Amino acid sequence: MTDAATTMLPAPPTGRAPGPGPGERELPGWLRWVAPIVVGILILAVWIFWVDVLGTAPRMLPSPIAIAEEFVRRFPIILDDMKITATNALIGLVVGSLLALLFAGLAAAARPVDGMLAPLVSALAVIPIVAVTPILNTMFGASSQFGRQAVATIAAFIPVFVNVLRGLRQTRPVHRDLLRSSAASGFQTFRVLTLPTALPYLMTGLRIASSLAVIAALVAEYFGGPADGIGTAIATYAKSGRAALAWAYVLGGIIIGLVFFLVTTLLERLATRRSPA
Amino acid sequence: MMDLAVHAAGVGKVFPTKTGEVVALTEVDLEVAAGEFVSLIGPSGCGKSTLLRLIADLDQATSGTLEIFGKPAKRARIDQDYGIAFQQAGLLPWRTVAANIGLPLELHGTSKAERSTRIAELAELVGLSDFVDRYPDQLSGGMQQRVAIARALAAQPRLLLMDEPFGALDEMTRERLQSELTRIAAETSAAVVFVTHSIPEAVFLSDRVVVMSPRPGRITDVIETGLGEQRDEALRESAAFFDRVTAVREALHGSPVVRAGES
Amino acid sequence: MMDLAVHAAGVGKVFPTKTGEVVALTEVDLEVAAGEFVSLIGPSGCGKSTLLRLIADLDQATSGTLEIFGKPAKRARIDQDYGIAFQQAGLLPWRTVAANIGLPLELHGTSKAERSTRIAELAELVGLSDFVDRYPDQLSGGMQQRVAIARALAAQPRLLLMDEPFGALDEMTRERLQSELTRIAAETSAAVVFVTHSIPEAVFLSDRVVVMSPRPGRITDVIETGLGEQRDEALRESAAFFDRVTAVREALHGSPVVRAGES
Amino acid sequence: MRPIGWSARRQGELRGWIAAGWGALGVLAVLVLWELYKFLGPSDGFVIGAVAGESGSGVMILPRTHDRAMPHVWDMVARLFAPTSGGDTPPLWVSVAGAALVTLGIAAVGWLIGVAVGAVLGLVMQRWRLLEWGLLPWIVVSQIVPLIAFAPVVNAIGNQIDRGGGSWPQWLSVAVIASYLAFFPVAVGVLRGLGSPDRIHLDLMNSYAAGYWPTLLRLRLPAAVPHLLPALRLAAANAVLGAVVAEVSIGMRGGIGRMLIQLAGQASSDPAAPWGPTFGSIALGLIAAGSVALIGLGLANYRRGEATA
Amino acid sequence: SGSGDSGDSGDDADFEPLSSIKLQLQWLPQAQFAGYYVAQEKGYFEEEGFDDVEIVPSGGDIVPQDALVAGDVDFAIAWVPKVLGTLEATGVELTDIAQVFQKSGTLQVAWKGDGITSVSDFEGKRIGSWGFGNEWEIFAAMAAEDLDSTSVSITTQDFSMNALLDRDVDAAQAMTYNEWAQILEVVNPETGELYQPEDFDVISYEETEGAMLQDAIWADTQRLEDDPAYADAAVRFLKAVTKGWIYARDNPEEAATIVYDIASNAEAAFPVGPVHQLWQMNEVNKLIWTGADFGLVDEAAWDKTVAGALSAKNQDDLELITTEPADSAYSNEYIEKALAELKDEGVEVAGEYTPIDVTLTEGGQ
Ligand SMILES: Nc1ncnc2c1ncn2[C@@H]1O[C@H](COP(=O)(O)OP(=O)(O)OP(=O)(O)O)[C@@H](O)[C@H]1O
Ligand SMILES: Nc1ncnc2c1ncn2[C@@H]1O[C@H](COP(=O)(O)OP(=O)(O)OP(=O)(O)O)[C@@H](O)[C@H]1O
Ligand SMILES: [Mg+2]
Ligand SMILES: [Mg+2]
Repeated sequence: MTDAATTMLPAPPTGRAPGPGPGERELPGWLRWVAPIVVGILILAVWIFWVDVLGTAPRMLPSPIAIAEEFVRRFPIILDDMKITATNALIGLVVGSLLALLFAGLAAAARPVDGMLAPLVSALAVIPIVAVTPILNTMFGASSQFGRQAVATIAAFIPVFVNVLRGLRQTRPVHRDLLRSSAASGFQTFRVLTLPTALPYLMTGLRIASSLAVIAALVAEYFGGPADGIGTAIATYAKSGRAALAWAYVLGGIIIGLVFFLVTTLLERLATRRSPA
Repeated sequence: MMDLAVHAAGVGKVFPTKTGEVVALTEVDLEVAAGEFVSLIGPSGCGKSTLLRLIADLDQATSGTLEIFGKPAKRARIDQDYGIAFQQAGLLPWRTVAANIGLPLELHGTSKAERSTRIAELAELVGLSDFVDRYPDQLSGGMQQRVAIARALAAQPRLLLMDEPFGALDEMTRERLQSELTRIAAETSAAVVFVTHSIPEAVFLSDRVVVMSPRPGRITDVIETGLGEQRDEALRESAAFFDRVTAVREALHGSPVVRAGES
Repeated sequence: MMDLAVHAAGVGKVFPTKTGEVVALTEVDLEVAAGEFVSLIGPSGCGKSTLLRLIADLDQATSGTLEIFGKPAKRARIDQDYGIAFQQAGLLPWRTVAANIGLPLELHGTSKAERSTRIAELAELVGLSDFVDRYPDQLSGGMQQRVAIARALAAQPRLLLMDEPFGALDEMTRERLQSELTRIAAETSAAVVFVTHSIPEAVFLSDRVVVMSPRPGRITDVIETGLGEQRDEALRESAAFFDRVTAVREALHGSPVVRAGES
Repeated sequence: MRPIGWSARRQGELRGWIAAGWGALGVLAVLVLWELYKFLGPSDGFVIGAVAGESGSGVMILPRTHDRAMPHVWDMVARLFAPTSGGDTPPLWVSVAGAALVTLGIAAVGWLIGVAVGAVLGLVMQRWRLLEWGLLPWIVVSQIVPLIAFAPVVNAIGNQIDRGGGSWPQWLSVAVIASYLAFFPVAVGVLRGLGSPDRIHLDLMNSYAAGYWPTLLRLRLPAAVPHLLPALRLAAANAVLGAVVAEVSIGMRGGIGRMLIQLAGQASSDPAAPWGPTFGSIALGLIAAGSVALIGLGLANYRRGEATA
Repeated sequence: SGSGDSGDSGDDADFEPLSSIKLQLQWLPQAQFAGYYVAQEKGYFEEEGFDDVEIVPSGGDIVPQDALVAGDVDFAIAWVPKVLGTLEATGVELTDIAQVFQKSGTLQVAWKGDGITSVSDFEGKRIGSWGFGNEWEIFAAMAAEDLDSTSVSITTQDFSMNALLDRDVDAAQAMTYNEWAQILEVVNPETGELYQPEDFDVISYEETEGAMLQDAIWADTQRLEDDPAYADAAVRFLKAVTKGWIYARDNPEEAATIVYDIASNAEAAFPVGPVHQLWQMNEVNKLIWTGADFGLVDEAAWDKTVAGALSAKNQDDLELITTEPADSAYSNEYIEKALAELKDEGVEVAGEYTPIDVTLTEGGQ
């Protein structure tokens, strides 16, 4: 159950042209925060209407109110499981990103490495967690968190690798000419040109990897390892009719994912303040 | 031969495109002595930029031989024998004006203190002292080009390659920079290969003006200006100057023209 | 008042930056009559591009009023009252030369047949007939700029805004295009606002030359050339022409200068 | 102006072959490493910090190499030609291929739905920044909801519709779940891609008073191509992954997802068996992503601006 | 009322008899569900007046009792403790109308010599379980020994038995009819032969306080009351199913083959090989045919299940249920009626099963 395990975005380092174009009104900054909240309230309202008023929603989709109640009531045990899953995801994110940086650097430096890695990375990107987790658990032991951390590592590796490799190749011809004409060494070119150009891509990769690491760590729990963590709990309670409790755990998972996402988004913001024009 | 800054013999460059090959340069023979100032002039698309890129070892010639200070172009590039200013400014957008100017120095390990005096000097020279902390996207087109010029001068190279560096500058700034450039070239006895579209500019600056022609790009004429060392305001009004301008114009247009007072 | 192509009154433009505000323009009053040819000249960074962008409604003035053909700039933009050529060519990299030139026509629903005759005409005009099927990255800098000029002329607008369009062109091409531009402007009785750094060019082309000054960007002088309708090679050598060139140079440099023969 | 040798086409072809060669070498290297490690590595792995008498304690730093953990490559291959479930069932590779085709078909439908939904979302978010601000965070959140919570809901809704007279086959639920993963990269890719044109080009279109649609058609879409292609490719890979998961999750018959879990159930006694559908699903993902990548070949002109090292 | 022989059902009824129904299994097609597939294959459903019986296998996340509550299916096979959990958590009403498996088939398997021979030995050990609601017997048995989830570490087993084979867990959960066979289909690297039962210590939950009732046929309580056609269909359905299971008892080889064929052909599933299916058939028969009438809910076993469910606490320290289930949670009414009609037709509905000898092969092929 790989979910978005290999989703990666076509790296958007620069995003929009700064400021609104002609004809586009400048929106007040507070809307940035209010808009998602309003949409969130709308979603909740429709959900509540569907579940509590119409009553036609499937049984496994409880009312958000019930979910919130369960979440508050069971918060201590949910928190314990959140810590486990979050730790696994964090380890996966860090290790996966470091490996991705290393390999992307190698691939960018040497075409043969790039050529050799290409099919392997593509394959890794499409291998379902349901297939890979049992394999890892058998190879590395099912009683530790290792399998989950490894799955999260793979999930994080892919988008970071792809984005960084792409970023490492985004340098503009005129800039490459400049560095070349300055006889800059390979390392200097990397430090002065390649790295600053790739940095926004790295950050984008990290941002994507953050949510993927969380979902991968969570989903891997379905397929073995210690009976703890958010994923184990979701499976357990979804199957024993405790939909609200299961969804309360889902909420816990979403919170972990959001925290990861917000932190990496913040990092990305910092890194892309001035990106290639 | 060690006195030659640039020695090109039978240099040609062909670009392959989907619709066939484009011959950008054929049979270019060019010698630029150390300390000599040579301008390249010619209609748009005649291969001036291409030739400059070959000299800078940013592209490889498809035929002929090319030596810079007696060594292969690649060696010269690695030895940092030249500084270059491109037709587009090519500033690094995440660096301030000062950091852009200082880039070559940084790359060659100049100490920080030395670097900042030099940056201040160069910013002064191109009239951007007030803008050193700005980022490129906050500059006008001409300002960006001036930063690129300062950057090319930073490392005080023995050979300067400049591709229409003054194209987007107003007359006053342009004249000031022309004077500065000749002064700097003379002081550091650097050779300069200078691409321009302005005949008076080419004549004013150069020891020799190389006239090029397109389709295929080649050298059609070389005009010695013989105007001596003195490059000052008086020269701009001398008869010898007008004479040379006319000569270049004729070489360029292929027929005698007598005219003055326009760019 | 309906005769005015451009009517700017007290126009100002301030850019907010992190390090404080940059006053790019203050108190600009400018009137361009329909069919009139006006050049903007001034040192780098004096706000020429900015003023052009305000007229084109690509930026909004922070103060003052601006009317194009008696209507707000936005309305004029929507009515397609002007054509513009930017300081950088700005060609769409995925379109051939022909498709780039034809873009405005395509957007205004010109029929395919009509479009291709017009494209052929314009490519001929800028001397790129052999290059219509090329992509921008296969062109030299000057060629790209010529494509952009052809594109600006394509829809035969009542007002032409041109930002240093001839900056990267060689003298011959430049002179030919100057003549063509005046002819086209006269034939279609289009008004032209033309940014340039070349004083002779400004004088040769314009009915009036507007001289600007930086920090803050403002208009310091307006010089009527009064050279009449005839814009030909003879004019370039007339005394009246030299006289005007000197007048503009003095206005620009703030002191009397007498000189000729350089750009 | 990058340096190009010989004829552009010839060189492109050559580069393709060289890339394929290196790729094959990479795959080969993994197989060799696998066997080499299997040969050299400790059968029961290497654990540090194990507490005597306590199962599963410590951290395993070298994986196990015995046949259940790491079957020989040739065993995996041989297994492909043995009957899937014993008896006179067809060879494993035939079953894998058949199941993969079923999943591929469903994934294709999921991909189409996902691309349609993602494109519309990306389009409106790009058009109205307020919508971007309002929707994007939730689109991101949507991807953190694990499918186990969500797949049964889709299945139940499908069943509701089916009972209510509408026709809703089970594979449609799988396709919808697959599209849930596929729409995400498309939405984000479209949003970013449509926002990617250079300022000067936007100015140009503005100067032509080109309205939203002409600008979209002539500028934003072409400029978005470099963003769209990877997004579509990712969507294809995700659609396959989603279809596999959804099959497992809602118990649809015939596809490779179900095959995966069923053969994984025999991993102890028949360790090479699960590798069949595992390779099958990888091949499936690669085929899906690869066929979308073919679209890119026709759009090379729209990628002229891209700089490749 | 009037469901008798095929064809004349509904003479005196004021309802249109159901002829099309769906049965939700709780896992993929295998001999565990042989009775239903045999009934289908042998035409027993048609004999009872059904034109169309769809047997719906379950996948990972489809919960049979949820599908039943949602109305996706008419009857469902599910373990009693899992349904009890759902009943309390959601407040819906379902009725166990036939207890197919009379005994628990769950084992906990440990290596011989590790000293894990009873649940009380779990303390401090690493215990494998599949989770997903299959773990309640373990917790109930532990509760009876005063152990809780803090005194053992629970590990989620994946689909295979590798966790035990690699000693990642000290004792692994296994069903007699499935995973237990799987271990015995593995070659012991030390002997070069298959592992033998003697290599392991096996705890059977049937013999512990944690024993719980497993495969049962569930129906919608409210619908049984309100819809006479449904109640009638339930009886007819049970009759067909009983006949199916009787056939499977008397012809285990053929029944195993029927399931294996249907699974690998019609269901496009990928069951473990034929030998494994035969083993499974053999073991399942042992759980069903204990000498008593088929399908009756044994009150003592039921009460034991409820008591276990009340006492068990999982790793999150949550209970499965906190109050006794409603009386409607099981009813022998329908199975008794079905059995009575079958007896009238001369069918022998009780009996013991005489196990056959099944020799496992590597991989169960
Ligand atoms: N990458 C390329 N692919 C194909 N043709 C090219 C490429 N680069 C340059 N050319 C062609 O080579 C010729 C010379 O180009 P070059 O840029 O050297 O001209 P130039 O003399 O610098 O012109 P300008 O004064 O307009 O800058 C032109 O015809 C151009 O179309
Ligand atoms: N986006 C911006 N942010 C901040 N300052 C800006 C911005 N755009 C322009 N400026 C400033 O406004 C002033 C005028 O710029 P403008 O581009 O109009 O000059 P110009 O007259 O066109 O010069 P040039 O001849 O060099 O092109 C300059 O000082 C420039 O630094
Ligand atoms: Mg050039
Ligand atoms: Mg400008």
